[in-house]
Amino acid sequence: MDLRYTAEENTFRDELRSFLLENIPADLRQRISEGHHVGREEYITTQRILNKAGLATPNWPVEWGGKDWTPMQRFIYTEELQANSVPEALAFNVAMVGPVIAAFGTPEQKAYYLPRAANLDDWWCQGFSEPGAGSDLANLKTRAVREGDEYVINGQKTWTTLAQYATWCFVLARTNPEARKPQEGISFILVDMKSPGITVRPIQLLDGGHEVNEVFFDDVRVPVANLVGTEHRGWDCAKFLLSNERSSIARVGTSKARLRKLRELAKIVPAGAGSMWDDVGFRNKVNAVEIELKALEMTQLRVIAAESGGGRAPNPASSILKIKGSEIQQATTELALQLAGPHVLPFHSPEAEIGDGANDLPDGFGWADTAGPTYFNWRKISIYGGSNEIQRNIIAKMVLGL
Amino acid sequence: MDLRYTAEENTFRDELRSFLLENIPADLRQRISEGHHVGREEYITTQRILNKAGLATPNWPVEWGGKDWTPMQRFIYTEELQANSVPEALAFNVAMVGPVIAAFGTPEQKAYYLPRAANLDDWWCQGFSEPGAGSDLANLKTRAVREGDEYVINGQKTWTTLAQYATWCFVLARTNPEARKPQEGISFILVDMKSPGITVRPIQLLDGGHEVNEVFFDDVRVPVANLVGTEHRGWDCAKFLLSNERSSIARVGTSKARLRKLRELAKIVPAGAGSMWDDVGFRNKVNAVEIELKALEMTQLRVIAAESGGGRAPNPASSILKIKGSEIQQATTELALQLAGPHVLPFHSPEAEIGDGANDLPDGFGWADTAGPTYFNWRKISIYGGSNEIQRNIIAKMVLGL
Amino acid sequence: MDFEFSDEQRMLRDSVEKLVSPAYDDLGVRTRTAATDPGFSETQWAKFADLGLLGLPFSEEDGGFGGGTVETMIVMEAIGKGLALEPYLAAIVLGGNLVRLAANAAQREELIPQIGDGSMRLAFAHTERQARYDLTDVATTARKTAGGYVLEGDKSIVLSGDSANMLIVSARTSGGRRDADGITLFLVDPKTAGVSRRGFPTQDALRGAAVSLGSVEVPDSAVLGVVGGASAIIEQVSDIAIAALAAEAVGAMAALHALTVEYLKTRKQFGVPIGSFQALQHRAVDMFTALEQARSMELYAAMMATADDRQARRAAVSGAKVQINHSARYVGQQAIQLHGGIGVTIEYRAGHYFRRLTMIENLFGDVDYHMHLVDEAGGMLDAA
Amino acid sequence: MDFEFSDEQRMLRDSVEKLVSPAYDDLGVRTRTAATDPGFSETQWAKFADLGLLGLPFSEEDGGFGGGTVETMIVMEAIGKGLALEPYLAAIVLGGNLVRLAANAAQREELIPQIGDGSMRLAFAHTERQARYDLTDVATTARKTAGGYVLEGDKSIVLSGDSANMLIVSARTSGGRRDADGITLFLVDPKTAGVSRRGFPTQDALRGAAVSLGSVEVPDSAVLGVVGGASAIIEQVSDIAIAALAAEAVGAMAALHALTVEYLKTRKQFGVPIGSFQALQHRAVDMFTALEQARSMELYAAMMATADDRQARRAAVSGAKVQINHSARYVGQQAIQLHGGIGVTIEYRAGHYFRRLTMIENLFGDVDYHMHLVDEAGGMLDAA
Repeated sequence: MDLRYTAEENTFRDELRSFLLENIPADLRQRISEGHHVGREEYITTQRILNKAGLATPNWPVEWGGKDWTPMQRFIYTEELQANSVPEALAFNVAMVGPVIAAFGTPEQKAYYLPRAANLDDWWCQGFSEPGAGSDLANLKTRAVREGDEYVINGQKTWTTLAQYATWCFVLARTNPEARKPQEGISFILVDMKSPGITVRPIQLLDGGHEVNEVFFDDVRVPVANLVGTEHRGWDCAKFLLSNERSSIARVGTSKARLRKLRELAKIVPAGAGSMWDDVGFRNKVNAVEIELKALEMTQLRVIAAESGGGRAPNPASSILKIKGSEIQQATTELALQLAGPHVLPFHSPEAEIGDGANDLPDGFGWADTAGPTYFNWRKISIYGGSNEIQRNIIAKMVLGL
Repeated sequence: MDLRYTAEENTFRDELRSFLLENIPADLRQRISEGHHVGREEYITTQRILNKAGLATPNWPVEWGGKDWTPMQRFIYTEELQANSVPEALAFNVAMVGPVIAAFGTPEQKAYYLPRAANLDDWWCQGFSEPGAGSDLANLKTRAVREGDEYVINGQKTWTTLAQYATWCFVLARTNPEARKPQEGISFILVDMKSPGITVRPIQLLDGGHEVNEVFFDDVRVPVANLVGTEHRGWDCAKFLLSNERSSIARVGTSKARLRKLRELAKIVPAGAGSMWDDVGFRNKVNAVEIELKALEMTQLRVIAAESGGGRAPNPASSILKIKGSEIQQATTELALQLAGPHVLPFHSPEAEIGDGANDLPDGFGWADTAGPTYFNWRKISIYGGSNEIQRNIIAKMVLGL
Repeated sequence: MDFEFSDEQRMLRDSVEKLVSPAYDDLGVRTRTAATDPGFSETQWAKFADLGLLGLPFSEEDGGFGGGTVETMIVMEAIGKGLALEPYLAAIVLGGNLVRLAANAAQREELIPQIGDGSMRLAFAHTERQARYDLTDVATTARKTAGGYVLEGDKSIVLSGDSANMLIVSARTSGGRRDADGITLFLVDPKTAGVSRRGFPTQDALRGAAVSLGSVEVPDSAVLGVVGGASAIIEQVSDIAIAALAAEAVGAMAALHALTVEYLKTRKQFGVPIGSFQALQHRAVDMFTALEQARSMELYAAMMATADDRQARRAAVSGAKVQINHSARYVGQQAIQLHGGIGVTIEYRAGHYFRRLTMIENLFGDVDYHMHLVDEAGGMLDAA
Repeated sequence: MDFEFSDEQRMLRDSVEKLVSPAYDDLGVRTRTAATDPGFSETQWAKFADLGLLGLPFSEEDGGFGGGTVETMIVMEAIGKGLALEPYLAAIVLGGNLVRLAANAAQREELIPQIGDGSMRLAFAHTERQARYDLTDVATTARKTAGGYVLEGDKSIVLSGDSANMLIVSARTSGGRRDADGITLFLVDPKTAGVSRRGFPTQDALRGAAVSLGSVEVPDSAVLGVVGGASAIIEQVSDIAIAALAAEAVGAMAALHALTVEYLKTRKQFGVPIGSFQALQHRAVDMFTALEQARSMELYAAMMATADDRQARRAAVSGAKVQINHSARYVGQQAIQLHGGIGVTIEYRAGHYFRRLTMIENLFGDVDYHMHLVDEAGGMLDAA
């Protein structure tokens, strides 16, 4: 047992970090570090820089631009992006549709879609969730009826993240209503967002931001060539996709970056005769979160080691990572809320550019605009992707056998 | 609306307090305030002093030595006893069997048992709980079979508090096994603990103290004259008894006394160059509990006001009082645990006399030997009398309609 | 001890609820109203005046309603429950009580009728960037001139300050930045030369303003109260405001909790209402307990907010704010969590309560600030 | 990074568990053993020796096992799981490591064989009443005489000090009561004139002693390590002990959690196992999460407890103790709560784990103490 990073792992981290600091624009990283939303352009800029260096899609098969990395290297990669406030490559392209196409797609589909997804030439969104259905994909309502060499899609998707920017959508739709089991008879279909009959309605979140949408499909015609994998077997693609969505679930790097920022800010936020950082009570709160985070980081590493065939991991620990990870991320937003004090009040749109905030005055309260919105917005972290209550149900059943 | 105590209420409190301070031995109150168990002699001494002054049984009918007090006066009475570390009159006598006999008993039973119970000439214990049954009285196993003018009782009771001192036991036993509903066919019977066939087995608790027992009934013969109320209708007595057991459930006065003591002790417990009270972190913890306690006190007063026909009480709020009251009492034991530091370690029997503690050294750590035992012992507060989980079930159903 | 409302108080509660509850029942109406200046309904404000609510704090001799903290509590609970946009806290609870406590006879005679009929809307320009929650941290200066004063400084967070037509400005006539002595209150018409305001919406869809004072000249008659002696009045009014916010928070929490329980009963998963899941039931119970504990401290704060014993008042009001903040955070967060996805959208009512509760936490002192004051006051055991 | 045990470590784990697990499986045996002097099983202690566990910290050149913090972790986890009564923490983790780090060649040659074969049981007489958790707060004095020292003072909590046949006593040869410099370690035979011990059982059925030193004369050869320079070694050994306690706590928590889950599956209420109630399921899950977080910090502490970078070591070990204490309290309290009545009786195993975990919380620094050290060390972000 040796819990230190190997020399190779450290070199890997150092090289990656210096690449990011040299190549990703500093002002962009600054904005993210201050809690602003990642804008469309920022996604594109970052991902193309990463892709140019072959760093956008490490999780893909090598022949399609992936890296033959160890789970530890992948963890370091994600953590470095997060810890340096570099937006991760768009998950819908890189973590979701890419791997599915690489695994289930035809040679033509791979050749056409994968390079464009890697370079964010196409912007993908996820057509899974539906009103009422929650995360329960099995009782999917959206229909795709085969007519000649086309599918005609009707239905509604919701919580579709950044659909307003999307040029393509990967949709789960029911192609065989007569299937014996509800999850049978579903197909995985690629839909051009420019197709007639698609309407995108924004859903505004508590922070006033536009991040998720409802997407309506009204007689949308899609060539059968856009089917991925076998017809009626889309469930296999979905399961495969969801199983890929784990390694960075704890978002340790993100929380590290936020805590670093909080320490910086506390030193410039005036309080009494000095700064908030002079208040041992506040420092203790920051330190307490850092301790939890260190424990979570070690838990994450144990899971990775287990994936690499090593030791003593809780299983399936990813539910713990989800629960603790969300609690810690949310704790950092509560610390920012306290730091901002009364200056948390002024609101301006999270999409607005830096510099125009009502709060954005020379004496360093510019960041305070994001304290409230981020606190509000991040409540979602313990809700989406299977709420923390669902995660507890999973652990109770799978791990404790209750 | 006027949330101040009336002049009458304040006078009532002041007179009561000075009576207690003048008449209850100071060393006894001191021992209790340091967290020691109330011993047999201490119960008897206190209750007889109270009874002599007509203050042992205020909740009883006036003709049997009760007081015609308002709910507010009863609250002040209990709180003053608790706040001044005066042991309350033995609940089994005063809060439980007494009211039942006064309500359901024959004139002979009242005349014989009530004065003796008031003066603690008889020491009563409660024969309700049975192994396995938990708080669910309906599936009671203990049998009482009528033979001529006797009942023959067989069965086992458990968690019987202070049965080792008891001279009498009020027992719920099944007299009609054929009853249609399980809670029917139960009778409320008074049993002399000296009767042949009774065995008392101590159950030692986490603090090493002997406080509860198992009581075995092996062909115990009891005169039918000891039946209280109607045969087979003991359930009515039990329901009546349990409904009386509420007004001091939050134990606000007890927590006040403990917090006062903690403040005193913190000032004499050395830490660094000064005392624990110099540590603002510790003071904040004490203050935080005091805030919760103040809120609980107001909630308790609202309930009392509602009982007196007043305003805006949560209903049934007594479950809240139980939950919050236990959390706060337990919080005070955690504060004592922290205060004791490494000197919490030495153990000596909670029944031991003051002065012989391993910890009992001139420099003021004498109290520390109760810190651990009280912390361990008081875990029971959130368990007995319907665990806090049960209380939450009750509120969910009764108050929220879930 | 008596927890009963008087008949007058019951009548007040009923009429306020009849006025406030329906107004923003429709979130669309609320959002549109909030988005158009002045950010609330002037018609509704006129109705507040008709009910006499705008004269609530003033004595009957001064033509007011003669109401106290309990009456204010009744109004603010309804405002919290109804998500009202009207600037009652800023104009009446803060502005009105400052006038009541500081103004001389002539000023009362001039101001109170206008406040009461709604034509004068006050805002309290006090908080400065460096001050955080410290009521005596005032860097804005007032330099004496012949016949008046010149005000210089910046006020960063002025509640409802964007549309107020009269400002009460705190400024230093003597002493150092954080001294209790030397603070003076001034009546300042925002149209006065040198006053510039930048209004902003707040996170909870209300309004505020940052106010800059550049060589603002005011006459001696603008002084409100004793020169250099305002801090005791500011602390008193802040305590009244905390009691009022406690009531608004309880109104909001009660509505949010009811909304959540209702959702648990109606929303189905796996074919059963999610309210049948014990873990969610117990969460709803803990929310209820937090709500009732907050309600108890709301009453306690109303009782103590104007108590003469300064130390008892300090512990009581600060202790109440701590409880309110803890309860508001727990009830707010759990309400969103139990609602799931719909809870985090602005199209649903729960989130609006959550946002308001969160801002209330950060007004007039957070938990750490008031824990410090409770400590200074020697804890809660000896508080009445 | 490698979380795998080596083959040797796996063998060690298996043999230790085979030795420790069955020993006090029967609570009756444990209670009787604890009640009769020396409060543990000397036969069992001899088996510890046979396995080489008593020589674990010492280098192979010195005739030891050459084990490090990971090997200690393995032993202590088994001890925690098995509720072992043997004084391994006091005699080997504390005593052994003090000898390893401070003793000169001659002392090592004399002591290590006796420690390893079990004939010498060390105890560390350090904690004093006023010191609380401050390792450098030593009032006991050592006055230099011709050829030796005279020790004066009181040690209030000496773990397993009642039956130890050799004490390592910290005393001040120079400096003020709380100075880091000026502390010296002495080997003191408890039979020396002037040494008086009062042994006591501890809350967790282990043993301790209060030791008084009244003009105790010891020769120069009794000095362990550098005169006046012991505090760095004391801090190092305390960190090793914290890592060891973390392992014992994890062993105890794992066993207690397993016991609780088992109880939830078997105990029935209203005709169904109580483990079918979601609120209790989620509690058991939160216990599991607390356990796994503690396990992670147990490993982290084992990795960092002997790190050269003092600041990184400080943050890591203190951070680990904070996590261990939080997890121990939550897992312990919830285990009792979920067991209900039987949980609070001494006749059931759960309560014994709970008591031990509670005492571990109060050994070598509580949460507040270590939070202070983490703060001094600048937090955890930059820790390796």
